[in-house]
Amino acid sequence: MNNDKVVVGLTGATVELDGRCVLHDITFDVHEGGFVGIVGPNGAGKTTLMRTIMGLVRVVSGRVEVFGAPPGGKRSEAIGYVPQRQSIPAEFPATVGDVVMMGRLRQLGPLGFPGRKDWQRVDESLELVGMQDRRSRPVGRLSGGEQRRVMLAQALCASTRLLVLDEPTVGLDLPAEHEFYALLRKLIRELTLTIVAVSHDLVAMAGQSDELICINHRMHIHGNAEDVIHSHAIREAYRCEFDFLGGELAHHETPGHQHNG
Amino acid sequence: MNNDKVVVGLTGATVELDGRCVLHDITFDVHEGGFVGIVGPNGAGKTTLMRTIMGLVRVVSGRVEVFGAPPGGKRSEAIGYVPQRQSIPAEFPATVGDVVMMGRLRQLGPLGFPGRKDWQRVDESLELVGMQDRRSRPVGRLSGGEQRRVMLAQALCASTRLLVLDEPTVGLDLPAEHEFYALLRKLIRELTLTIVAVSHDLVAMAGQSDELICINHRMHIHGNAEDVIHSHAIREAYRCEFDFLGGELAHHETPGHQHNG
Amino acid sequence: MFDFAFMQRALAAAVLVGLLCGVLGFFVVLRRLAFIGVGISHSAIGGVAIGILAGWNPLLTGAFFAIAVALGIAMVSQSDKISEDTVIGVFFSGSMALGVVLFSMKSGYQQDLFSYLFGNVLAISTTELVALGCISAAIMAIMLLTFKEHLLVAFDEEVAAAYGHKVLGLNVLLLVVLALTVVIGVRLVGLLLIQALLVVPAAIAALWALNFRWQVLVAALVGSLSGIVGLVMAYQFDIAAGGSIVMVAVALFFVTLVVHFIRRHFRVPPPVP
Amino acid sequence: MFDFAFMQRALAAAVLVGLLCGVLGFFVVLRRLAFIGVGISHSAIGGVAIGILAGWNPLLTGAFFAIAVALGIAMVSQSDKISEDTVIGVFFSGSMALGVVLFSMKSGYQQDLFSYLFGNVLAISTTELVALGCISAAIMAIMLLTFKEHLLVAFDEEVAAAYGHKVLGLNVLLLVVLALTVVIGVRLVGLLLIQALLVVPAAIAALWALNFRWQVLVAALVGSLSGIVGLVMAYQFDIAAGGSIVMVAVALFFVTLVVHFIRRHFRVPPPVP
Amino acid sequence: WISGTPALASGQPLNVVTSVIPVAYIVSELGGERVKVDALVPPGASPHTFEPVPSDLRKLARARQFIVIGGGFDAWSDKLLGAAPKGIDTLHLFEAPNLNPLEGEDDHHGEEEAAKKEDHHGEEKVAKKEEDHHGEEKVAKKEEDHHGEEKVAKKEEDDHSEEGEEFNPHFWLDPIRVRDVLVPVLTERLMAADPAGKAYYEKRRQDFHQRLTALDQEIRAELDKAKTRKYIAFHAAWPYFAERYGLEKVAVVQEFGGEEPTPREVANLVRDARAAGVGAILVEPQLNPRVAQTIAAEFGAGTVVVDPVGDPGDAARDSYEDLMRFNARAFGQALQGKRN
Ligand SMILES: Nc1ncnc2c1ncn2[C@@H]1O[C@H](COP(=O)(O)OP(=O)(O)OP(=O)(O)O)[C@@H](O)[C@H]1O
Ligand SMILES: Nc1ncnc2c1ncn2[C@@H]1O[C@H](COP(=O)(O)OP(=O)(O)OP(=O)(O)O)[C@@H](O)[C@H]1O
Ligand SMILES: [Mg+2]
Ligand SMILES: [Mg+2]
Ligand SMILES: [Zn+2]
Repeated sequence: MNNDKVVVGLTGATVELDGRCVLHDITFDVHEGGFVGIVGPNGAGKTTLMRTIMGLVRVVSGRVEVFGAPPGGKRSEAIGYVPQRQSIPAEFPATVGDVVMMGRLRQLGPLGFPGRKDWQRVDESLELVGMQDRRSRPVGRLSGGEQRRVMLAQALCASTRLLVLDEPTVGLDLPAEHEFYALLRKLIRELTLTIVAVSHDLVAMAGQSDELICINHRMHIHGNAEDVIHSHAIREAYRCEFDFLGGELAHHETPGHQHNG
Repeated sequence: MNNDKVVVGLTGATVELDGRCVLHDITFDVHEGGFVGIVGPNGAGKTTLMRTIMGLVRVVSGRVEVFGAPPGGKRSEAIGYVPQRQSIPAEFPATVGDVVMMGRLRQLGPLGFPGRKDWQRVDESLELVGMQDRRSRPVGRLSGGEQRRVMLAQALCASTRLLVLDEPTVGLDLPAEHEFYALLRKLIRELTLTIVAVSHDLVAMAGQSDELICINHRMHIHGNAEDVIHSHAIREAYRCEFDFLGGELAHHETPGHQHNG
Repeated sequence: MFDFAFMQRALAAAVLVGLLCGVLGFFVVLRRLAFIGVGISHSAIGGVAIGILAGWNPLLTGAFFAIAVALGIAMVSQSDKISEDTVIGVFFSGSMALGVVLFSMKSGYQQDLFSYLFGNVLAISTTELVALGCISAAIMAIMLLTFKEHLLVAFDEEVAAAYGHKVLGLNVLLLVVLALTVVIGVRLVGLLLIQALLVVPAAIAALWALNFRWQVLVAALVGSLSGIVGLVMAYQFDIAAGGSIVMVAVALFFVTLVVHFIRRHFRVPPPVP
Repeated sequence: MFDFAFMQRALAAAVLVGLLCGVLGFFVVLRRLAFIGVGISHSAIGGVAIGILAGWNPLLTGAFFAIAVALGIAMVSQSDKISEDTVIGVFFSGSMALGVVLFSMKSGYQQDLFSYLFGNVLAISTTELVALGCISAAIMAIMLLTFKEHLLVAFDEEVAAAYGHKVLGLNVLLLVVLALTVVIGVRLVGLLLIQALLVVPAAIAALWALNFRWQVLVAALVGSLSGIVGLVMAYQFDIAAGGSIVMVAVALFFVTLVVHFIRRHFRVPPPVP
Repeated sequence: WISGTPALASGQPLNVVTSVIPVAYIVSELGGERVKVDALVPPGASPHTFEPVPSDLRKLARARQFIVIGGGFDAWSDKLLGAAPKGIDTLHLFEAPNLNPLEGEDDHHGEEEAAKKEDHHGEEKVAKKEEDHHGEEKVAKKEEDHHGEEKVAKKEEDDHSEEGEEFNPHFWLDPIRVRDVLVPVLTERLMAADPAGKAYYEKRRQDFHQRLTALDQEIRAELDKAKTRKYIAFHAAWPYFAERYGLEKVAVVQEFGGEEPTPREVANLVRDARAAGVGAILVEPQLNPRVAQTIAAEFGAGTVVVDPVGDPGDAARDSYEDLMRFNARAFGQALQGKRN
């Protein structure tokens, strides 16, 4: 599934926010067609990592490259992005279709008028997330999960080469979540799409992704999903014990248990 | 665990938003010390149901009673509430402790100055969600999951009689989620707290709650969690097939599959 | 009534300004910049005072100052610590104070600083009308070309930046275009008209909760319609023209509000999805 | 310098207004109401015109009108279709237009409508000072008693309503208190001073990103300090007092901005957690 | 209590503050070296941007005499007066006997009100005399009530303020009214404040009286050369001047500075101007001429600058006589009619 082309590459990336070191010396590569899951406890810096890849925060040291160039540059390729926090104003005057189309703005012609092909793409994206019948509803009036799906469709509309997803399935109902993962697998297979995704659902992530990276400010482990989930390093990152038996997870406090102090 | 006192009672509640019928003829009671889970697909009206219980939307027909009175009334008792959508402005000038204290405002004296006891309560709430060491951090600068915990602590600080939780564990990491459910169980046991909670995590909900209610605009089923999860009604509400085997869930599309059209 | 050349010009100017402000007003209301008109026009006062003291053309220095202030607003509000309206408020206060202080240092009898800036829709000359037309056309073209980008920025700055749009650049563009419209418009047709037409028609459109295409269209139509009806009424009832135009727009706003209220409480389904 | 009675009174008024506006300004900046000062004061124009035409006291009708407008703003912006600033903008335009139209119907030589409303910090009389003191104290007391509730509403209206707070009531209270402060303050110390002190000190405080307790304190201190320094400078350099006070506050704002920028880019840890 | 004013220390000039420049011009003609006169507030300044500087207030604080137009015209000085020390002696020119202020431009307000006003003034004079015995405080209070902005809704005050708002304050633009009404009142006031200079003031009064008579003749001569008697002013500053020299107002662009004209007014103005063959609209340096220029262009005319107020910084307008000569020349130019 993986080939040698590096789509996202971080080398010793260190990020500070407000004088606080949030990410320290993060190094990993994502290869074309790869699906890398990022896990870690709350406040570990996962969102900050995604924002670094999108060029929304700068590293204070180290290097970040996306498609071989620093992110956020002029001619950088379109990346599909689903941010973690998203609150759509209840009165935003656009339909679901319009919002999904916004993901494609940079690919439109100079006058910015979407053609038939573009609308077709929007329809496809909406269908992939099961929202084709909501296309002309005002986006602000959707339920939380529905809005989440719209943002996914927007990301899919923006790029079929690289998706950066920050807790993409949060708020989705169970069938939708399963369909979404099935969709990602299909896209990776058919389009050699590359995916970096954050999730708290360790079980789902382990089942879906090729590689898992566990961080808590610094990288604790990077490797095959199965290995990671049973490694000691993940316990260290979360500072507690897991028990993955038959997909069920039991949680035992370790002595001196404390979250990412 | 249940006794006969009805804490939340809905009788034929029907809600319209923007001329669209979102909830139709919802009837159920929540007894003191009960833990009722609400499930349903995206856009089913779960959030609307929670907002109805909190008195934030009015029913067009039917009746809603909380502690024997219509919600939102003058002397209605404090209810802990965690809304689904919450975006805390990044620059909101209050610490985590201040925000948690805001849940207790109505219980403070006429001058609104919190006493030692109130701060103690805040500390307790924060400890319950594992955020005691973040108490004096500005709330806008927390990660998504950390903010979620703060809102939980606020709800716990507001009331120890009734909590209304809209996807409370979304964005929490696994240990935090488990601790949170353990906490709820403890509160129900010790304080006869009553809980109404929405979640997409059918497995967790079935494991934690006494009763499950499955809605998709109207009520599809209400009963014992085990029964509900294996009933035909839940498949009907979601319009697809589930397969709960060992906690894992497989999803098969049924012919004519379509989400809550 | 329209056989007077000044009435013809006033009509043309009102319709033009109504169209232009309708389009820009959509973003003004969406981005909560309702006081950009008052803010920018009053900010020009500092520049006017400098111009008078230095013996330059106060109109030019005022306009430069206003555009510099717009750039400053875009820069300062980039840090998300304080919102755009607060930054506008600070610049507004600062520029006015500068104007007042500089002016208090000059002795002798002077025109009021504001009189340099304020115009009247009845007093527009043919040259000015042509200039207004050209500038309106240029601004409309710019805004229509970058409309979707501006909409995305209004939707979510973070997502816009992630998709590689120059958020700062777009914000600068919007504020400079607004500043230009305000300084020129205030000079030609008066503050009251510009400020009102930037807010009221777009607010009416927002009340209908329509898609942005309809909102822009409704705002532009309401703006120019108010211009026509207001001018006719001003002539008929012998009242001030600018005030009359604004009153028509505000009356439409309250009618919309009542309709909106009735629709809500008697649950008539909305007209447009 | 302070042996002149007018300077003593100006000093007292500036400090009082600085304190009051600092406290209220915190909410003005937090809730994005930066133009409430300009909006409310100009909205009073409609009332002034009615007063003059009806032969009533224009000041009283103006003040009533301003408070009615504040109530209207609270009511209309309750529907979340349009934001508060837009509603203020509509009322601002409507009232000004009403004033202009009514006034154009009256013939004969008239004062400028605004001159009824605007005052000056150097011209405050002892009675007015006492009145200002009493009203400031009352408003401060009200705001401090309901401070936390207002903060919760600013944090999240939905959560506030869920916890049983009367969100509409609190919004009405805030706007009416602001309207009172503005109409009285503008009359006594002038629009420039009130508008600036409602925004600039609170914006400075917000730039420090402090806890709300510190923000309110810093805003109140910066407000009154600007008053003292500004007055001394006005006397020393013989420049307009209101302008000078505002200039001091705005200068402090830019100093803060530079410090903020340096701190960001050279990563000095923040002073207060 | 005027007589109670303490005598001047020798060698120190009498400090007089006036609200507007032209009154200061007149006072300085009368006071000469014995009086130091300052004008305080430029009328027409927008309350948005006008602010006095501390030295203005200092002047007011040191002044013995404060001379304002009154009647709500110089609202700014009224407001400042509230801050002035209580001992200051204020003169409201608009209450001067025999002033016969014109009732705005509005004819149908008629004599009824004029009569009312006379009554009212009569009353007030009596009241003033009484007050002499009751000391300063009551006077100050009374004055403030009347003309300050704190118009307590007393019946009498209402009555007064309403009428006050309608009179036209530009009576200084008629040299004969100045000679016969203002000069005596002002001289009397100076004499009362500075009894030691009585003879000095009397001499200057007589001198100025003669010069004003000559000025009147000069203006008359200038205007007699004009082709028409019809003029269009920018704002309603010239009714006294017009009445004196037999001019006829066609229209004004703005009733007062800053007011927005209605379309009908502009249309009528254009129509009347065409019919009357008016060649120029009079504009004023204190008001933005743009509206007038556009309207003048509408009927093919130009604009001519007149100045109702004066400017101490401009040698052509730095005394009352120069100012009036400047205006007479400007009117003469404007009344040449249309050059066809
Ligand atoms: N303000 C509103 N006006 C009109 N329709 C609305 C409004 N809010 C929600 N809706 C619609 O009502 C339905 C129910 O919304 P609700 O938010 O209650 O769903 P939900 O069950 O909470 O979904 P989710 O699981 O995605 O959060 C949805 O179809 C949504 O589009
Ligand atoms: N703008 C900011 N300024 C200062 N600190 C910040 C800022 N944003 C986030 N942080 C801090 O940086 C750390 C990492 O935040 P981040 O949002 O990346 O966490 P996360 O791993 O995404 O957590 P979660 O799972 O809860 O979403 C947290 O401790 C947070 O408090
Ligand atoms: Mg995150
Ligand atoms: Mg929901
Ligand atoms: Zn203004």
